[in-house]
Amino acid sequence: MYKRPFFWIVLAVIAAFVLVPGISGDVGLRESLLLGAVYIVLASNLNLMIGYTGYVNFGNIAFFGLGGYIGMYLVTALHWSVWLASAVAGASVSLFALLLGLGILRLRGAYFALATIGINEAVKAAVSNFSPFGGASGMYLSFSSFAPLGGPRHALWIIYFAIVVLMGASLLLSLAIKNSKFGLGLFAIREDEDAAIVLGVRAPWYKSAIFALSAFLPAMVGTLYFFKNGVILPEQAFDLTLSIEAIVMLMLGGQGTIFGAAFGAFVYEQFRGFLLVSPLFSQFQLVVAGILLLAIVLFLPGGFMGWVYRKLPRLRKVLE
Amino acid sequence: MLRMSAMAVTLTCAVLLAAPFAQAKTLTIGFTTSETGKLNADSKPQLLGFELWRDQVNTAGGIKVGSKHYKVALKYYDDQSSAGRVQQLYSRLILQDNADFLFSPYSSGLTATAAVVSEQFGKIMITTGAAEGKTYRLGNKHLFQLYTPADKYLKSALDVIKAKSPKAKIALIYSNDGFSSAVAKGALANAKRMGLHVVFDESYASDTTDFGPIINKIVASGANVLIGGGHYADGSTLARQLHDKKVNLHFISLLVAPDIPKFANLGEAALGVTVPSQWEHSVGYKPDFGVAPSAFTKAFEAKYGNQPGYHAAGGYAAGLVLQHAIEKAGSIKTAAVTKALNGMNAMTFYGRVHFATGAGDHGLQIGHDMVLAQWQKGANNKLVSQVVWPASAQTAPILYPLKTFAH
Amino acid sequence: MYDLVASLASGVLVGAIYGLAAIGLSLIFGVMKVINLTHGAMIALGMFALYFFVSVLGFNPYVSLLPIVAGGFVVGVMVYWIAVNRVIGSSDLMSLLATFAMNMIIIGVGTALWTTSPYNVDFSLPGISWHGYTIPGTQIVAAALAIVIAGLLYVFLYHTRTGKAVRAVASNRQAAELMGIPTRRILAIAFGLGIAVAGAAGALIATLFPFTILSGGSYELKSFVVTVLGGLGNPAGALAGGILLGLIEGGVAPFVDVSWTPVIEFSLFVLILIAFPAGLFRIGKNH
Amino acid sequence: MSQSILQLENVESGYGEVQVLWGVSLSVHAHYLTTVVGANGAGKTTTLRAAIGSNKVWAGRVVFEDDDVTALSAHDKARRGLVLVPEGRQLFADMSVEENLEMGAFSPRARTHYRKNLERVFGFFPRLAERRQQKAGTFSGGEQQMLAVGRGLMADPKVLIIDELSLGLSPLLTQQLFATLRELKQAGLTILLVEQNVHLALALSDYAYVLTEGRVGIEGPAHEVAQNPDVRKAYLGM
Amino acid sequence: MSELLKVSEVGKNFGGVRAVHAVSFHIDEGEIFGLIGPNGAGKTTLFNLINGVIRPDAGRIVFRGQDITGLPPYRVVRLGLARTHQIVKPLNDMTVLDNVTVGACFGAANLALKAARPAAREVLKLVNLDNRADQLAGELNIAGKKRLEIARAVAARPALLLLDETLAGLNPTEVTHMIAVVRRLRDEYGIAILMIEHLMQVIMDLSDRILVLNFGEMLAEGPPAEIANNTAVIEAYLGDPDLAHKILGTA
Repeated sequence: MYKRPFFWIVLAVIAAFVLVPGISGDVGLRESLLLGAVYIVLASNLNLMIGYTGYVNFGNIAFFGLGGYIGMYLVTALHWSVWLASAVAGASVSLFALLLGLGILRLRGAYFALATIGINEAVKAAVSNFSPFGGASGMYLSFSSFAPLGGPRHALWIIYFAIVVLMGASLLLSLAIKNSKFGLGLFAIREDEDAAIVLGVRAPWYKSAIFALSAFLPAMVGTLYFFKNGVILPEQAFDLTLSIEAIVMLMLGGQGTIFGAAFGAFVYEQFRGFLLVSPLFSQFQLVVAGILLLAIVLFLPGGFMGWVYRKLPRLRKVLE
Repeated sequence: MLRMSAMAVTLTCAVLLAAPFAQAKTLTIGFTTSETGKLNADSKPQLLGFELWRDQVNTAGGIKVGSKHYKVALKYYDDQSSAGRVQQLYSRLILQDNADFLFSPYSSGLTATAAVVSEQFGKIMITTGAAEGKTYRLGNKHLFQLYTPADKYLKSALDVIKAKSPKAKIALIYSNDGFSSAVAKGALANAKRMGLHVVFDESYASDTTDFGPIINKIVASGANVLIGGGHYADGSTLARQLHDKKVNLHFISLLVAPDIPKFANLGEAALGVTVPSQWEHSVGYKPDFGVAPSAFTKAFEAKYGNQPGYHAAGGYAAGLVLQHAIEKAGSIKTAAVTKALNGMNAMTFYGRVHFATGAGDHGLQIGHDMVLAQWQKGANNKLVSQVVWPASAQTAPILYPLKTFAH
Repeated sequence: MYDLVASLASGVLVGAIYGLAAIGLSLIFGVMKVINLTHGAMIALGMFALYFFVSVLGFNPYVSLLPIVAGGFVVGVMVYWIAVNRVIGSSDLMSLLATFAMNMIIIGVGTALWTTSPYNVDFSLPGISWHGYTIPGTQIVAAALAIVIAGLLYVFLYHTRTGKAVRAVASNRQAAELMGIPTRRILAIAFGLGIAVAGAAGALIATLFPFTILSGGSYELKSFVVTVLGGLGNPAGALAGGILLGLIEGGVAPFVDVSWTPVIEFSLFVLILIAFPAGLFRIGKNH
Repeated sequence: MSQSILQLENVESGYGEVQVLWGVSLSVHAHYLTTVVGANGAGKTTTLRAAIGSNKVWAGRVVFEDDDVTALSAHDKARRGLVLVPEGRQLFADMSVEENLEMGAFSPRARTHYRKNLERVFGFFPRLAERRQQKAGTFSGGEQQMLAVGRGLMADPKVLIIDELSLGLSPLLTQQLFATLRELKQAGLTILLVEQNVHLALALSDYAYVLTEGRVGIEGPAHEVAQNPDVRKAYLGM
Repeated sequence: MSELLKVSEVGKNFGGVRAVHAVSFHIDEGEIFGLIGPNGAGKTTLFNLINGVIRPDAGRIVFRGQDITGLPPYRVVRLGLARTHQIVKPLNDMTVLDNVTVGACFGAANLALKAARPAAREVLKLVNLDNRADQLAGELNIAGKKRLEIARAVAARPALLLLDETLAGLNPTEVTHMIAVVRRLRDEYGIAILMIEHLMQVIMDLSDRILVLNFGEMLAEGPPAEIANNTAVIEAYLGDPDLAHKILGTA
């Protein structure tokens, strides 16, 4: 993998995410980059489903939320370390996705998309009533939970670096899958599932496997993110709007491309952040974002990378 | 990357340039407010309260610290009713906008999220509209809660029931959200302690619009008083449907919703509904410092053209309490102001303010009491909100039991 | 026992409204295979339109339905030409995102205009009372009107030339074009109709409950459930699906905490989708 | 020779980026039955779709009744009387026989002759009259083809274009449909036909074009084409 | 020669319509077996039944001694039974090479990605597509896509290859080339072939035996010469040369 130029680009991005705020110590920049990194994780793992396999998962945020819940439970109720909690959350949500996938991945197109919306809502409603998870009032983290990481101030830096590492892991996972036999099978499913099956791709298993994989890192990041927030509540964890926004990020950058997913997520975060604090647009940020999205869908359906590839086809080999 | 670091440099320069001016004469208070999203209705009045206070302070020449006078500037962003960017925005308020003090967002969930940042930087945050007690039990040192904690919300309603019909069958129904369930949990414990009879206890999804099924269950339970509710949207819908479905109840007390003046738009459905309120414009508190309740109400009406509810008063009071503590400390240093706040036990237009100082619940409000307000018919049949409980704050006698429907 | 009967009765009445709300979604999906994510926003616009006609202009709420349906149709046709026409025939994702973008725009403008705080149309009618349970008159009229509107839509689709053309386009767009049917215009009409019905549903809901600009969202989710119960793209099934959903809500209420209702609803939704992708009311038909 | 009513002039067309037609020219004369034959993939269906407007014409012209109609949409052409009975029937499966026929007569021009045309269709296909209310999707292949032709006739076509009339039909049904086709021709209707059953098509046609690789290879009066040894060899395998 | 595929009494109905009924035949190793019949006779359905796209209502299919009735296609191809589609199914947004690599990776060959690429290039040479290897499959013309369809199936290293109207739509030069390819597949690679084809001359030349289907049922089976002279076949498949005159006579 290290032979591919893109591998080094990913490493450079990780280094920049670590070094720029790390050296300057700029917490504001860190917060903005952190959200960017979380979005990159969401978008690039969603890309495994939409861009690689051709299945539109509208409820992708359920993985993030469930991961957050499981992790926060392990930290607050069982006093596990946040790292172990995060790993266990990732693994258990992946397992959940695997089982779920064997059921709902029989559906195609709009039916699958609808089912994923339903699952997100069902999980959200169930968690709201599930008292070990605090039900509707969620779970609050005591400040003492930050103590093992050197207090809140220090902890937030460490969590940030950890999320950046998971961001890097997401990008490298995407790259590894793209250049593997597994990835080739997924692309075949995306292009024509029936043809892929006839060519020998064991589609039901492949789809479930990628569904489970695409759940792993978002669930891990979910734990870290809500740990950092100090609070987890159902409506924050299973926010359908964020789920759809993740698709928007992917479209913005160009589905199917790793760089596109990351670029779209980062730009979208910056853009929304800018609208939010800009006195001119703050009242109409939703409208402006909507118009932008509509323009992309109508006039630039390949997203940013689609446009780049058309203008500079040679970049296909570099920016994967 | 290059561009990003360039951006960072520019921002840093801007901050450095702006800093001396900010220090000279202006005190910046930062917070987020829900300009969009579902908390907007509850969050907006709070913002109006902040702004009224700011205007009054500045007109009066600012906050007096020793010999210096500080003008107040409010800096706020939209949190979209969601925690997603709250930490980013509070970091920005602290680091880029150089906020000296902070107010909380609306709601306990957002406040706890913001507190992780404010505590991290050791910034004082006066919370208003964040009633849940557990927010203040996380090991925080710089949070100060203005509201009576959630578990005491329905205490006055239970007092009324105990006094008027101790044998009443109580239905406790509440929105399945953090604040409302905390209120309900507290109420249930209180009712038990007081020997009252809760016959029905159930939550509903917070985005419920059709209360038909749960109302039928209330009827089936034989309950004759109802307490509970949630926020404005569900509470007003519940009140409307209780009326539409002609449920015969002696007494209704709902959280939050009936305190918003728009509640009167429900017309007949609003009549007789009570609300546990942090504050009512008609209360007769004699403040140790700052405006009197009537003066606040008059100023608010003059500026915004409608009566203030308790969210608005809470906003104003947050500013007032902060101002008082700064003036008393004679400093804007966190340690000094914290000390002043820790020592505060005073009556304001908003009621008593006294913060817990123990390690386990630092900043929890322990001095403030709720009142119970009721929508009644006033002159020319217009609905007005009257304080009906406790007797000391009463502006009108309570309507109890309510008019029954003929079936 | 009385409470179960009462719950089922209110369930049927509310269910008819759910059904009406879902018809618009189902019609649009049936004709052009687009899952219209502006649906919730359009329901909310219907609510605010009713508020405008009744509380501002002083119209009778039921009379207001006429201009609301007409206005909804115009808005729908406009949205079709702006956002949907270009993505017809491309992937599901494109139409989902195009309509979601429109949804963001409408909700954004709506929030700026009306904030997200609730509005109430103060209107009531004498109801029917029975053993302490009361069904408000507004609910009965709303359910009746929902069925009437659904019936009118049926008459339009099955007994008018344009309506049949809508069905022809739904059945086989290419063949319809070959028969001289201007299919794009028909698609725009169908979209307009879907929105008009959604608006009407919103208006009827506004006579029952207070609402905010975001209220449409939960009806949109319910509409998904209903369309899956009734068969995606099957408007007649949608009404039946709505009533079924209402019955489920009413039927489970006496036995479990109502806060569990959404869990039951959405789990059922997913299970039915997996077991019968064409919907419950399509079982036994050849498709 | 009668007047030419529809001409394709050097039409090029295809799908996506794949070109199928490389300059097809043909003309359809009034009251003639004109047949296009050729191997699968030679571009027969694409030729019809380009003529009708379902496929974009990349280059060349389509002229109908002396008007250049190249850029018109399919429904506009249908309204002018250029009507295609598509391959695979393409009925409105959820709609009744009568509704299918009614949709055939959607254009304002056809609507004025609705009654007359309906009687004519029922005259040709009495089975359709018997089953007016039945849903088209429940029909057998032969009945569906009858309905497809009937629906095309309801559009009151000036040129009726039929793609693969006998595809997948039994010899008996094929025979019946061709008999009807002959009656239509005798009634003066102008027909453009693509048909796999080359024997039958050529026997019935006035004029024939043989398409090879998106170009017109051979053309001429049908009986001459039928005798052309190249055609026999290439498409009849004998 | 040993028996490779045995189809016994296979049947399938679609909503009451008999698509395939009681079809039985067998194919020996290294054999080229022709399947002909009018459009709609059930030829493609029979292919779908054999490779598992559709589950038969009746009958049994045995391949290399193993019962494969109802096995999903990805298992069937792994056992060495590959197919092409009448309506080609290129993986449009992938390169030509990747398309064929999919075949090599997941078919009976089941190669690792590294080994699959050179194998795929070799197959591309066989069908004369090696100069298009890095082009997107969607950009090929019909003839190119047909060749790609075959290359993908061949890359799976099957023992039996089902070809569904591979020659349709090709020009005479391409047809000649394709015939050579099919011959080489049998002679050099030892792949048995079951082919649906409309070009009578070709199928008569290539096939060892021919099966004729009509309305889902077997009409005839035998060596080409026998089939060519079977009047029932001529009538059903080529159309009765006298039929036209009969019709003209009826008027």
